[in-house]
Amino acid sequence: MGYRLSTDAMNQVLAELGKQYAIYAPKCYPGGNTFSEVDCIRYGEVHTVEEIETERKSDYSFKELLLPFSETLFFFTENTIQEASVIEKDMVIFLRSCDLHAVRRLDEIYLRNGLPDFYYQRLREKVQFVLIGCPAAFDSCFCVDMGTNRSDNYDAAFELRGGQVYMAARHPQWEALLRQYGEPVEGFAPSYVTETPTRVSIPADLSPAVAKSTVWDEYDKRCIGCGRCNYACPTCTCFTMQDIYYTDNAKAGERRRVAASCMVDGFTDVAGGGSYRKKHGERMRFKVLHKVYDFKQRNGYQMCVGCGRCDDVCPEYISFSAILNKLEEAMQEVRGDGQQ
Amino acid sequence: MGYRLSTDAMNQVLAELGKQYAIYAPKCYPGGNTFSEVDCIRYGEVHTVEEIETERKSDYSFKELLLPFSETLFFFTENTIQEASVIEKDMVIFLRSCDLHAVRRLDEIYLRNGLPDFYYQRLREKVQFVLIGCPAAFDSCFCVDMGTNRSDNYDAAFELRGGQVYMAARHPQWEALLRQYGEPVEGFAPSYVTETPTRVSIPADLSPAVAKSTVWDEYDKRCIGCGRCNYACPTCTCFTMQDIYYTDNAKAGERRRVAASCMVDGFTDVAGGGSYRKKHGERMRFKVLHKVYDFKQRNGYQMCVGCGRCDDVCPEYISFSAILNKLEEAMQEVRGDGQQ
Amino acid sequence: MTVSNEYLSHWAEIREVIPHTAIEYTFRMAYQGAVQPGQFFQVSIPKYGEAPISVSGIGEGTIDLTIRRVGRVTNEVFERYAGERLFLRGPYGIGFDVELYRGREVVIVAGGTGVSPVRPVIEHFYWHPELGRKVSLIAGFKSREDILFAEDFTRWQEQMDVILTVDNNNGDPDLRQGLVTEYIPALAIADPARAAAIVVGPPAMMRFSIQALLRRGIAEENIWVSYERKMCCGIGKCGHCKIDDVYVCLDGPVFNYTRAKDLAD
Amino acid sequence: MTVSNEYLSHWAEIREVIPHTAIEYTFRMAYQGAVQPGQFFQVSIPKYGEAPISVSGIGEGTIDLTIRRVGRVTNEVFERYAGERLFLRGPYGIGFDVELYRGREVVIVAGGTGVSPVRPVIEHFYWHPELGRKVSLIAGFKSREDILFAEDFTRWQEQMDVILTVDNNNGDPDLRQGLVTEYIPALAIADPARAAAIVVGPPAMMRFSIQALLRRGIAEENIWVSYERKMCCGIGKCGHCKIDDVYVCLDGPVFNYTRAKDLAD
Amino acid sequence: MDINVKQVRKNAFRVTKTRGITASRIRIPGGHLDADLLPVIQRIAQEYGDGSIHLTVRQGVEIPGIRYEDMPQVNQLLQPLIDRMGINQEEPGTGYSSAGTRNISACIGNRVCPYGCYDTTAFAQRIEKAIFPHDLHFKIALTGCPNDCAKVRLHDFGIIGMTLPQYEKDRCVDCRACVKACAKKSVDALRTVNYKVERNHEKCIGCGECVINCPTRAWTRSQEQYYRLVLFGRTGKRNPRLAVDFIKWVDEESILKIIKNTYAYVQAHIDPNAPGGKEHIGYIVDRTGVQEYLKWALQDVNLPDCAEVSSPLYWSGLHY
Amino acid sequence: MDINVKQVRKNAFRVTKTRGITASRIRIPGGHLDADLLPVIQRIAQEYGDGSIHLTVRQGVEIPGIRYEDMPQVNQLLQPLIDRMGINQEEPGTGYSSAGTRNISACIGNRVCPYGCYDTTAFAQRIEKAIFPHDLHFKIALTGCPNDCAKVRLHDFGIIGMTLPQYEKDRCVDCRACVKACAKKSVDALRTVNYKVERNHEKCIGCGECVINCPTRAWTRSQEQYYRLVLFGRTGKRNPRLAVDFIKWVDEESILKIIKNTYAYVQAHIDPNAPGGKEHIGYIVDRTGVQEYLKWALQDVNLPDCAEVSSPLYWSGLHY
Repeated sequence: MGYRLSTDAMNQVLAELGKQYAIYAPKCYPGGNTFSEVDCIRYGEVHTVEEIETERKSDYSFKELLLPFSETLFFFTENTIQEASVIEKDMVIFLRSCDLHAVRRLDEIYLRNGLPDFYYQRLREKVQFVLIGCPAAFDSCFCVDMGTNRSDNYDAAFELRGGQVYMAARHPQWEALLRQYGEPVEGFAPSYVTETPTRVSIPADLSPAVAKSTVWDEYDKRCIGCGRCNYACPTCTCFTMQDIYYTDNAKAGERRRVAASCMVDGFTDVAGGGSYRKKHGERMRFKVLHKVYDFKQRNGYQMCVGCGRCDDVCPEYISFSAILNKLEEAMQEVRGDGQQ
Repeated sequence: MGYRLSTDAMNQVLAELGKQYAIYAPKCYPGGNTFSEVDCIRYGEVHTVEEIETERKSDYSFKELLLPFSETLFFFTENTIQEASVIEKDMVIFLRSCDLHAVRRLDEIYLRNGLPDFYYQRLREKVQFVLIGCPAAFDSCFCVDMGTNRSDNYDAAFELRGGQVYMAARHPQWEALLRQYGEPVEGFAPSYVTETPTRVSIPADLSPAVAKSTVWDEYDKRCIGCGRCNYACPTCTCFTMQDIYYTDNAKAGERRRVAASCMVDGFTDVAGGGSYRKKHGERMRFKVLHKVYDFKQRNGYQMCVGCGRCDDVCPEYISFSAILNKLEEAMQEVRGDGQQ
Repeated sequence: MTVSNEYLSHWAEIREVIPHTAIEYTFRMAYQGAVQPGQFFQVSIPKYGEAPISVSGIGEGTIDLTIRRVGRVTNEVFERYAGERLFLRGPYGIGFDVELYRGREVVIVAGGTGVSPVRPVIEHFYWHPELGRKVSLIAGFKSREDILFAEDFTRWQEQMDVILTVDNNNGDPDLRQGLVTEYIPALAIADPARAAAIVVGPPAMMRFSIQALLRRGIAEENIWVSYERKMCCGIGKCGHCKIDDVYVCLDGPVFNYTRAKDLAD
Repeated sequence: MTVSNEYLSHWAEIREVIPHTAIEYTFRMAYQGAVQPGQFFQVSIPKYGEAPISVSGIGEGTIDLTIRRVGRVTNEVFERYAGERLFLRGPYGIGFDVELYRGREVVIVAGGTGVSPVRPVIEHFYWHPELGRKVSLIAGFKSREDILFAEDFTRWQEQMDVILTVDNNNGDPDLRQGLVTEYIPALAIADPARAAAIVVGPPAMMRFSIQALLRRGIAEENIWVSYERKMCCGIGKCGHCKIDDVYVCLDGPVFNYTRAKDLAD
Repeated sequence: MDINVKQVRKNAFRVTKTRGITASRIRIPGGHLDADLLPVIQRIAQEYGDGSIHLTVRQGVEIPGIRYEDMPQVNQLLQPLIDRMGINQEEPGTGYSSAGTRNISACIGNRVCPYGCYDTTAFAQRIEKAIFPHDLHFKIALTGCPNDCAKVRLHDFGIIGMTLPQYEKDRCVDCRACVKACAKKSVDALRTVNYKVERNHEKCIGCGECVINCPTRAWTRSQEQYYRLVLFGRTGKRNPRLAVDFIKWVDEESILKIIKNTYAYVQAHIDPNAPGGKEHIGYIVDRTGVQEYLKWALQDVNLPDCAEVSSPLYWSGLHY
Repeated sequence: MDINVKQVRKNAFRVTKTRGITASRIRIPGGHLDADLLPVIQRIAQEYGDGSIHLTVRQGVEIPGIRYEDMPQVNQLLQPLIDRMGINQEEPGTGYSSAGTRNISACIGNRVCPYGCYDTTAFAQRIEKAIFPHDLHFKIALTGCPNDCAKVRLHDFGIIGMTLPQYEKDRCVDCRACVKACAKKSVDALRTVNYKVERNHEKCIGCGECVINCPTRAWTRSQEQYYRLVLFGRTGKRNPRLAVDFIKWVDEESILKIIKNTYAYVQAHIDPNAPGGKEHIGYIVDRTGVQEYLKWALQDVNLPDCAEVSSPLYWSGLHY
């Protein structure tokens, strides 16, 4: 059953929810982006509908709520280890379909690939997801081609239509709240994108052999190895451990993990100075195949959810989707098709 | 009788004349003006017709040939005085009607106003004048209103018409030369200007009382007292004496006179630090009345010949002719006419 | 559902510190539990960090961890002495299954610190010669000063074909000179088709050694390699060890060459 | 036609140097020829320059030139002593015609160096009292130290009404105090309508003195002034002395006030 | 031709090297204008000028080849430029009311440039509004960031945009992009301590390289826009010199007030006999002493707490 | 959107702060252009940009608000500007072939300004022809006289016009206008000796004030046009500094050759890892030493006899 609420009513719902939950949604940080007076859209705690940014795509994904950029794992004193504690409240996360699909990828790695991750899991269990209806794709989106344009496994759905809030809830307590503050609407279903300005097609016969293609060479020069694509990606989950002792008292310290990027120098460093994938083109190849080949080999479905954030965030205007569309030709090249 | 000569033929005439005379005419000094790559037209020795600038008005007049900007009068040694010698050759000066009228003013002062001037006179006696026919006035000319547009007291007349030289000579030897190199032309008379773009009218009742007018105040601010108007004027003849001993040997030295300007600081300095006409407006009044009143009072005709050089040369774009045209109003002011 | 926190390490006592070179020591740690040769532990000192270290020896109630002093953690480890403690978690990954080599000729080619992960395999056959057929060991180091487990080599030579080579032996009769690959062609291998080979070392050394072994007729499926990566988690999360669709920490570090050959860094 | 070179000067011997103040000396020059009081000579020292100097005394075969040391030429003149020579040309201009004052009351008002040109007039009536009627002299100087012809004043007082005033007399009973104009109103003039007046000095002093004299009933046509200008030529060429349509060197320096009053600098 | 050249100059026409010919100098504060104004410029150039234009080093437009007689017509035509650029004017249709205070220069700033820390053109326009028309020969220039593409250090007032980098430790992943960028491209004011970054505030010039290079928004810009105000740089014949730092981390309001105060100071102290009425402020300060200048400049200025005022101020440069 | 930003930049488009939006940077060597080209700029701004333009501090025109997709069309439209301005180009219709070497700046020079000692725009265009296109980040500016309105002392090459005053003693009337002007407005290089003027050639900066103020043409300009060449001034974050004097009384040919030589020097010595391929020449000279630079710079340069080469060269400026 769907409900229609005024924004005021919705804010009351949010207030009610706020008693139990910390509510996170894409939010505008005015002037918070790289360049002067450019807003950044990223996840933050919200208390009102107005704070939820629905017009613009978030530059960074919800990912950082489950896998913070920097997360303390343990506190150390001289002889003791103290596990960092988890946030007290439960969490509601507003996200679009692509991101909801990304949650599955995070779960895949953090709950299933090898042993489950303690820190992820204890957070993950606290989270409810509210799907933000997505009536139209942004320029760089290609969710339809990645099959992530539609999601049903939400705890609630949310959409702003003509200044009014439409909600649907699967969570029984929430349903009650909506009934209280809104009026029922027949047949509400969150919008989803059915076509995207950006299209991608991934060759059916894509194989690791594509590594030998010259298609990657371009990125030796173009890519600066900054890692923005990874940090913005809702499915990139690599991290690096850091141990420190505190400046104020070296007897105490902590172990953290921070987000890592396979594009950034140092990612593959091994003891003694060796490293792999020194060239940026190699890193690009590694990342691309991870997103549209390796993960699928391992887990049966594509990792990339087609949100396009990597395209949007790249300071060098390297387009991931454009690379995907070059793979066919690259495969031809390594297969020895085409001109020769 | 007039003659027509090709420029080649005329150059031969000039070559012939050159045996006896140093020939001076307005000449283009490329880049020789105040500002970069601006030509200066001034008097210099010429050997060909082509060197004679007939298209543009000379910035400085012929005056400096008779009254050099700087002229040594005597050389001194320890005990002797040696009069500076005069140039050996005779002199031919090409000039327009206004300037030929100016010669009369120079003569008035240097030959008649008080005792004759030895240096001027000895030069003056060597000079023959060639009138340059003047078919059209320049922008700032007002010779017609000053009655100086036409001259008959030339030794020869010269005009370029359609690439050919037209000459008439009163000097018998020259007549012979022209007959030799040119062909006779009936009825040649040098052109003269009959109207000028600039007009002036000087009040008939102009009197020194005009000094009290406020018309001069404007020039306190506008005039910078640089003296260009005087130095360029063909009728300004003031000078200052300078005695020096040579740097190389103080036992020898010279007495010079250099052109002076009633607009420049120091002109009226007296012993002990006093001076008159400190304000530039006062100097302007002095100069203007000198040119169009005082001289006439003394000599019966106007000093100013209306060549307009003072206007052309003023860096502050002060127009002498514009001042003349303000005199009527200035007289009204001091008479108490008009508004009050 | 509450899961255990795999990132929690446990104190382990240093039983013995065995220096090899100025910057390479073996720490013999008290340890109870099953360990496979080629597996690794995450060794840490709180506030200094954690590093993946291969097991270089498996004893009774001990494991050996041969550590090279190359960074913050290992610097700090080198400040520890017998009787002190290190933090360990693991073992992680898939190691060498010595059962696969039972009764076969085994050629082991190791370079530098690559000797560490294969040492338990060698030891296994050294102490259980009855389980193997013949072990040939080619080990390469930069120089005499870099040789690890020098006494072990002396001991192993009693039973095995051991070729110990350095870049320049400076006339030392105990050492060969040159790359390990140079000694593969002359290696006495009775039945190459059934022989097993283990190759561990720097990437280029591994690549050329495998080529040489293949040329000797050793089958791809009889070659095993071990990959070195700097895992942070050891449990398939941190991503540092991923190669293609493989997580070295989960699917390796030891791979059969049929799998490894397609892996592209 | 060849004209003589009027710019040529002639050597004249310095007969006597009479210092007045530190910077004002009178040079008594050998000179033969007619000179009028108020005329001037062009005095020069070759290589140093030429300057117009009024005649301040006319003697037998001599003229006096009172020179103030103010510049290049006069500095150099001050280096000359009796027996040495200066260059002279002149006399130039129109001076005071003493015949015009014959038998009349004459009021002479002079300020500073303005005393020089009138001195020959005073001397004329001093030595020929029979030619005049009464001479009243008001002379003003800045201070006692600036007084020129001090001894002359003492002498003149014998015969004439002499008022010698300085800006501040500091209690000196021989001197008056204040501007010369202050003493004009009280001047004893028997027949102002026929009296003649001569005014020489700085422009402001002349202007106010003339106003005072006119108020005393002296007629414009009975007032004469002398103008100071720095002539370069002395012969109506150089233009420095021109005022309106008048050349001071030719038409002055001495002007009747009826002419002078309209001249505007 | 009787032309009051002082009025010509004051009216923003130039006395050129060519007799009778002037040039019109169009003010474009901050250098930004709407392209639909270009035909106005073109028309003046083609109807009254020689058909060419010069983009000036102060980002105005100079239209050469105009006859002095045509100044009134040109002034009429200039009106849309004056109106649309919001130039204060004494009387419509009479052109510019002054020319002493020069066009306010600015790099393209944060409207376009990734390095720009503020809207240079808007600030330029605001200053223009506050000070123009004025006959005093002031040169003011704004640059978006410490790269100083506008070369403000050779102006009387150089305004250099700064951002006070905000560091969200929890977003920092120790990629060191900021540390490397700061060392390579800026002043090496960042150090990694315990995998996080420490900024040396004294060294920091507020260029924003850390923000620009940060891949996670651990570094962001301050909401407040700050400036470095540098004083009395100049070119010229005698003593070209760089402006000296006056206030670091100063705000817009204070800058405006200081500029206005400086006008008052110069009016009170300028040599009345300076050639062309121009005396560079630097020489006036030499005469009055820096302390006297500072007394005037800082009158009623409320600096933000973070502002750092340099003292004493010394200029050097070349001496001829 | 897949954009090779290196190519974008090389093609004289800018990577702006706004995602997806570029800006076209039009070269106008010497800042002078025919007004009939303005509609070309207007059309680009209105059809492909945001309708505004920015006159840059280097006297180019920047057209903001262009979509990257529209670069080819904009390049087509730019062609008349490229052709008429005589910009060297690799292929017609493809826009600018390089952007590293910046637009050559120049004050309005002697086409208009009374102080200008030469045609700055023409010399700028000549340099442009000789060096463009080039990817090296060179900034060259020309100013007509030592007033340095173009502020060339913050450029790599600053070219300052000079005239060698010619004195015709016999025209001098000792009015002292030159002496006063030189003392008041320039470097006090003139003295009156025996009523004539003596010029201190060592002090003289060739500004021409003596000529400009001479009422009799006793002082005139030399037929030869001379320059002061100053080197390696810069703005920037780390060490803004004034250019130092390199050669006084140098000629046009030598300057051209020295500039070209400097390109060769930089190509031979630039740090291949410099961020964005940009390393200011000054830092390269710091590394190689000035002598090495001079060896390259003066190779095959035939200086006029009167040229005065400064040595050694020291830069200072501010250090952050």
